[in-house]
Amino acid sequence: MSDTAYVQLLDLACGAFLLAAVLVLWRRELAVIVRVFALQGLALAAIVAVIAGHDRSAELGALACGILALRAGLLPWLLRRALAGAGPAKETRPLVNVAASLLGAAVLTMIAYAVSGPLVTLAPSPATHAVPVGLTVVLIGFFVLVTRRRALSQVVGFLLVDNGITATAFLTTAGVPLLVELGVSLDVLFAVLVLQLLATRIRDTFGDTDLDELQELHD
Amino acid sequence: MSVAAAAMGLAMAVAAVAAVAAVITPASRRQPVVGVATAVAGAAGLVSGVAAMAGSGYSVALPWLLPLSGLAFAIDPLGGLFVAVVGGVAVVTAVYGIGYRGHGLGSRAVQASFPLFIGAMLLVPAAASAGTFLVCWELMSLASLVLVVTEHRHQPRVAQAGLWYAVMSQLGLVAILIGLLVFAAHAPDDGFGSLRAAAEQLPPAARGVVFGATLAGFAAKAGIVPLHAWLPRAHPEAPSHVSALMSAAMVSLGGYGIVRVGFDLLGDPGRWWWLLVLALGAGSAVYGILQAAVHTDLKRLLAYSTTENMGLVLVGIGAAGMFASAGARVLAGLALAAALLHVINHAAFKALLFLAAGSVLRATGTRDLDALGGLRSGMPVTTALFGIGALAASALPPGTAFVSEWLLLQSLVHGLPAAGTATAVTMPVAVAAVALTAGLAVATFVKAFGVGFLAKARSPAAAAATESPPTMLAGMAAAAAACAGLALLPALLLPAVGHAVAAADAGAADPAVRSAVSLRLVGVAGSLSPLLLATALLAAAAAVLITVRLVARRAGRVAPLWDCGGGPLTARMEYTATSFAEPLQRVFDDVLRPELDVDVSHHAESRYLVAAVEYRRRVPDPIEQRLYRPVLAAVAWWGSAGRRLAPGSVHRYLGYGFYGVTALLVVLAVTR
Amino acid sequence: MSGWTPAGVLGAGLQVAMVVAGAPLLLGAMRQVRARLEGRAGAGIGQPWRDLRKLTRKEPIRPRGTTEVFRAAPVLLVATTLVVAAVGPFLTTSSPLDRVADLFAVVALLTLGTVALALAGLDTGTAFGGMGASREMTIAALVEPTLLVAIFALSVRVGSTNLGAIVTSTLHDPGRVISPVSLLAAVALLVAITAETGRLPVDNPATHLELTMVHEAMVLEYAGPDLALVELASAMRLAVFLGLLANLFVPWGIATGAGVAALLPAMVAFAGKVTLLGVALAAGEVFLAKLRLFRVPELLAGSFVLALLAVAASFFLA
Amino acid sequence: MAHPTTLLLAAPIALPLLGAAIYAAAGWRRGTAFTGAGCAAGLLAAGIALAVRTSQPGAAALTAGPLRADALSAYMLVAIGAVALLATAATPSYLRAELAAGRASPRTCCRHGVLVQAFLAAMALAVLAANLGVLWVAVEATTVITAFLVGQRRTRTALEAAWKYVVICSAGIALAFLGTVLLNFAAAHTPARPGLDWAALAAGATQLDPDVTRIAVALLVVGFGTKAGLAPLHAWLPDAHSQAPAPVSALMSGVLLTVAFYAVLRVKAIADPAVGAGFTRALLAGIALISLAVAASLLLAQRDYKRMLAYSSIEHMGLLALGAAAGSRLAITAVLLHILGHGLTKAALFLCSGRIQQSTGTSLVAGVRGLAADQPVLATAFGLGIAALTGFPPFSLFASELGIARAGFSSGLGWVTAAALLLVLVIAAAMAGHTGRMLLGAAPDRGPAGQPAGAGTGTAHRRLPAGTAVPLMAGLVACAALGIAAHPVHQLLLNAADTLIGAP
Repeated sequence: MSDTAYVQLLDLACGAFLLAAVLVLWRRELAVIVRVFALQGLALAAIVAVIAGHDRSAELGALACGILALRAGLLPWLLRRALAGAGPAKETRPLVNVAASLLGAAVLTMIAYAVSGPLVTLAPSPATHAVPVGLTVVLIGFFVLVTRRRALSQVVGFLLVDNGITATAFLTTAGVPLLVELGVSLDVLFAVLVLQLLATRIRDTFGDTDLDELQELHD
Repeated sequence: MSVAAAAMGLAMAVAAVAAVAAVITPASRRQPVVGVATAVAGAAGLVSGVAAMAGSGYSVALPWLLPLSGLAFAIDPLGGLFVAVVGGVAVVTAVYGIGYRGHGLGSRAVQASFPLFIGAMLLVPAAASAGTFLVCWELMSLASLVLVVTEHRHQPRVAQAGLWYAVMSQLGLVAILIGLLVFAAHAPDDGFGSLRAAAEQLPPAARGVVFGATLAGFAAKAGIVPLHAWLPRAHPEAPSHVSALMSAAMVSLGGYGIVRVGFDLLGDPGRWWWLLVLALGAGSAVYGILQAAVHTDLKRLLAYSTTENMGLVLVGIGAAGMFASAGARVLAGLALAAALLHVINHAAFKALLFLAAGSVLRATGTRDLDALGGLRSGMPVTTALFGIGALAASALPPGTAFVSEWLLLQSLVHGLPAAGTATAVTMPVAVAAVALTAGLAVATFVKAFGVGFLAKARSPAAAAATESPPTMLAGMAAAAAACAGLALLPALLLPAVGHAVAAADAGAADPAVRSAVSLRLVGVAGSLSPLLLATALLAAAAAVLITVRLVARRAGRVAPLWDCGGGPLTARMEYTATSFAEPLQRVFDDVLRPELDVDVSHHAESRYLVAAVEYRRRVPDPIEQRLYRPVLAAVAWWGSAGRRLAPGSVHRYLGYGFYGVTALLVVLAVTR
Repeated sequence: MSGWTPAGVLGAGLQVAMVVAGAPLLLGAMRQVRARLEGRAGAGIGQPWRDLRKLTRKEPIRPRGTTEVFRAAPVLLVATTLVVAAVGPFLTTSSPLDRVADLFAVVALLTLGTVALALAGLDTGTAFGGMGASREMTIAALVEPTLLVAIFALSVRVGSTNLGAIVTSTLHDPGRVISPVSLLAAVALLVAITAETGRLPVDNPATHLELTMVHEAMVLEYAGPDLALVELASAMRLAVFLGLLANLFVPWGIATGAGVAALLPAMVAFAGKVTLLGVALAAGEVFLAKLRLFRVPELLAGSFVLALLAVAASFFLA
Repeated sequence: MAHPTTLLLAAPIALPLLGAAIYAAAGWRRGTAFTGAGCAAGLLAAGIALAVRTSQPGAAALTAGPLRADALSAYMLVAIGAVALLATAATPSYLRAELAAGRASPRTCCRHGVLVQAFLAAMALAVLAANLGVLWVAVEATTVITAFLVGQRRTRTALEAAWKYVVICSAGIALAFLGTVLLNFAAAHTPARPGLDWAALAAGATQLDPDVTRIAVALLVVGFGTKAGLAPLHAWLPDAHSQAPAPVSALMSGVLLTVAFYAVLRVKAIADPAVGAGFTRALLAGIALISLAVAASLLLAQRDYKRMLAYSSIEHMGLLALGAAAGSRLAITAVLLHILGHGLTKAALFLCSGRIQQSTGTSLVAGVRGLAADQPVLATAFGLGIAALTGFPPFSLFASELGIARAGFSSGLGWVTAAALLLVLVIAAAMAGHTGRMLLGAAPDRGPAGQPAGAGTGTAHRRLPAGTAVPLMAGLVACAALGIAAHPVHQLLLNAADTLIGAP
């Protein structure tokens, strides 16, 4: 794979990765959000595949397939299963309206670029140049966690953060050691399982999963 | 193994045994066993203190105790004096405690913390490192807190008093901790030896912080205005022998702290600091006795009188500091000797007064002077002993406090030519403050004794009062003997006080030449012989009695009191404490700001016929109104505002994290 | 100056005798002067002695419900005044009890007498007794600062608060008498003494009107010999205070050396000065009306400021 | 790799897993009730053995595969073991009362046993991990495991607490993982290429690129700070602790917060040589002050005594952060002693509060009146615990707080320490006030069967069962003994501090 093709493919994948995060912020229907999240999993797998191709390492290729299976297949499936039982599939009015959220995303992108300055200067390579994308997705994920009311959109927010970190990991050092990567993925999977179970329990006891009503425990 | 070390070791061992015994022995025999054991511990402490004052010191280090800092003890005559005071008061209160059956006093926790309290207090003056001092100080606070809340089941006010006491003593501890640790930061380790060595090159700012913080902490413990609010709340609610122990011994350790840090460790913090100490002392003296003069609760009156006496001690210490920094070492020695002698005298008569108040409380169940009266018939011994205590406290000649106040006045009076204009202005004002305090003290204790004990009983409880059990009377008698001894033969004590003054390297070795009977001041013309005065008084009284017996030979008879023909006088017509103090309160009403409300209820038929007049008077503590109320209101507002920090919304909690992290990242990016 | 010199002992004895015998006469003289100025015939100088003799012959009364304090108060009152009379620098400066002759001690002893009487007033349990005691203690508490600061002013130049020392140093340096320090201190002490001994304008000794009486209210329950003792004591206190005031500021005529011969002229000088001062006081009282009790603090505050100025003057002008 | 060292290293993880297996298989019966306590005791014993092995000269650290034990991790194991022993020893009597009150079924008790043992295994793994990534995985595993423990009571508030706990902790820990990734990136560009291994990272820390390491360390401190209950993401702690069953709260406060802070200490050991001590000092001092301010603000008008204990944990973690900020050898030793002391006291106090909640039926301060008169032994334990928390002497918290304050003043953090001490004073006053209202006063009038007629529906009888009393008293006595003469632990403390400071 020639360098220019590698750079173009990598930028294409990172672009798609970032676009998916912004789309999660933009759309309000939960079903669409889950589909966009699956797309982002795909884009992430593409990033890893491109790097694997560039470095010609079979282990990275296998990891790309693993990520594809987990983040594009299993997790979206779990979310859809939780969504199926849910009542109105629409995100009620989020704490910060959509326009402000998008502006926020822009600001977060600038912050991510400013912060990842030293990262890029440490080892300037096409992959590290794309690191700010990873950081932006982390910050957008955190923003989704903070502003969306529905339980499931908070889970998607958490998964966005995790996708962003995994992307950063692969873009900087072609991934953390295999043992750690496995552990992290397992933890994320368990976390989503727990959150999904809790979400269904909340729907049974509180009627709907609007998290803003969960304010009985206060000082 | 010097005498002092052996005695202190014995005291600690016996205190520990007493604490263990308190937990083990059954309730019936618990109080006598613990009382005797604590008395022995107190006696050992007394011996150790006196030996230390006579010069037999010791220095022992226990690095394996108290992790990270280790314990170190060393005694010098200055520490010895306070150990002796604590020991003496402990003996008296322990003996008294044997027979004192208050509510909840027999419980294991209370009986165990009594010897621990005394043990901790004996160790405070012997501490030789900042860590040790703070440990013993905190143990003292913890044990005394448990003792203060002994009767919490029976009065809701006790829990409130306990809270005030806990918070104020913690405030004092934090101030002392900051002071000592800032000092220890400039020295290799926190031992007092290395602190003394590092004192010279302490930067002036640090020197100010150290003395300021420790002064605040120790003044809080000594009940000095404006940090005195806990004293009139905690002492009345504590069992009487505990409040005697706190008022006589624990409070004077505040004075010890100021002398130890100001003179011994820090060298000389500077004249303006000593002026502040003197001003605080004078202010507290006048304010304390003014409050005591108008209060009708007997133990609260004695608590405010403790603030007054500690104020006088601080006046002595402040004056000594000013003279020492101006170079007049003889006068400094005299002033400090006066302060230390007043600590001892105050310990004696305040212990006696509180124990007598406890005896009255046990017999009548009330502390309100308006409801007492006529106790002389039911409790003759307690009345006599309270009389001796009142005489001692009111600083009149054959009494105890007169000697130390005379010494204090001598040092202030002769201080004028010694130092510059600052002292020239403060000395007369200080003399005036001490004089006004003495005058008001006389009025206060005439009220306490006259209204409380003489005339007719104003309530059925007072009328039915019976004398206290013998052990309580023994405790009080011992305190009264100490008062009398200190009043008539102070000369025996002055050489020891001189050593303490020299140990604090403030003044001349021995401030007063003394023959067996009188004191003649060194380098300053002034002499007083309390013994000669007392014998002259007795001789004159005897002469008068004899002449009266010779001249008036007719037999006397008992007649009813003059009732202006308006029918028999009832007890309700007597002057109560409120009415006795009414003129004083009217003279000082802009300082005291009393709250008076008089509501007159008229007869239904006509407005001109009065059915009943109700007069209520409350004298709130003005400093509490102006200083503590706003602070407490601010803290309460902070508390209610704080609750909005955790409203329960998960988005708010995540928002804290999100904005925190983004802010941190921006800062990192900007400050590369 | 200390030690038991024969002249000192004799002097002290004579002092006590003079004060005990002379005080009622001084009181009689003052009442006589007052009567004469008010156009009355007056009862003669010896009247107080005649009253004392009458009272001692009466039956001692012990009111029901009072304690030993009530009976001991008059004895203690007289005893304290006797000690002050023996100690004070009235006839000789070398009194045997020199180690007790300290001005703070003298003032405190007299306050002890007042306290005894106040306790007796409270002990009766009647409204009059309580009222008298309460007012007496308030005034005593307010007088104390003036007395002590005035002493402070006197002792600054001398360097000691010992009575003998003050008097001898004033003798050696007569110029000091008319210095502002002494004048201010003298006025302050005069006001304090009128308050302490219960003379007009602070308290009217001649009346039994409950609105105004302070000293009389406390002794209302006394009768017979006890009343005699109280009357004698108040007369002696007046004499002692006037004697102190006289000798501290005008000490001429006092015997200083050890010689016995000097005592006679000293007695004459002492009697003359005290009588003169007493008569002047009595004459002054004719023109004064009693102040309301709550105006007295202002008077005492004024005298306190004078004493404070005396001290300031002694420092800045010395 | 000698066989015994791998066995010794694996034991602390294997034993709890064995316990979990036993509970899963045999369920919660009288016979199996105390296996949890047995496993915890085994963990403690393994910790002590490791401590002895690592304190011998020469054998500074034992490594076996992904696991590595040095003096610091041995000390942490001892701390975990001690607190775990207290909590699991009190669990049977606590669950017996829950079963009697019908708030739990044998199945939930069995799941409680399994999850607690899994939690202990994860914590042991975290402490023995040689690799920062494995540490992260272990800490995240605890979040997942304890989610159901927090929600065990199945009430609305327990569910809410569980959701907040999982979401906030996962978000916070994700930040730590980002920090780990960046640290791995910085490590990849050093000559030694240490990867995420603690020892190699600490050794090669001087070559790490300062700018990248700064960001990584900041994220790691804030991330692990979340699990340690430090400032920005602290809000899960009061909810989780007040809703979780008492033994679980004790474990969370004593073990979970401590292990998270252990991670912060390890990160500081790497950051100081790489970026200079100034950065972590400023960061930790700032976080400490904010945590103390938050704890003080929310304790003043607190109405729930379990939340009061939770906020006091935030306060003590703030104090640990202050000690870490000071950074001198005395400071780190004081911090480590404070970790053990706080763990023991807080475990005892949470067990007390669980018992009080069971006997009075309410967790409100206003609902509990005259406890000293009503249940003297429980009240004495609770009072002594609060006294220990507010820093009264016989307990080790006084010695460690004194050490932290001394280190703070002598390392140039004078003003910060003074401000912290004042905040600690406000907190002590608030807690004394609340405890005073609960303990003192006349005994409440009791119903005929000894049930409290108070606000809540108290189920447990007044007499304190031995099953709860013994662990309570053991915790407080251990803390007092530690405070009087920490002789045996002293040497271990110094070795652990030396591994952190990097002194020889």
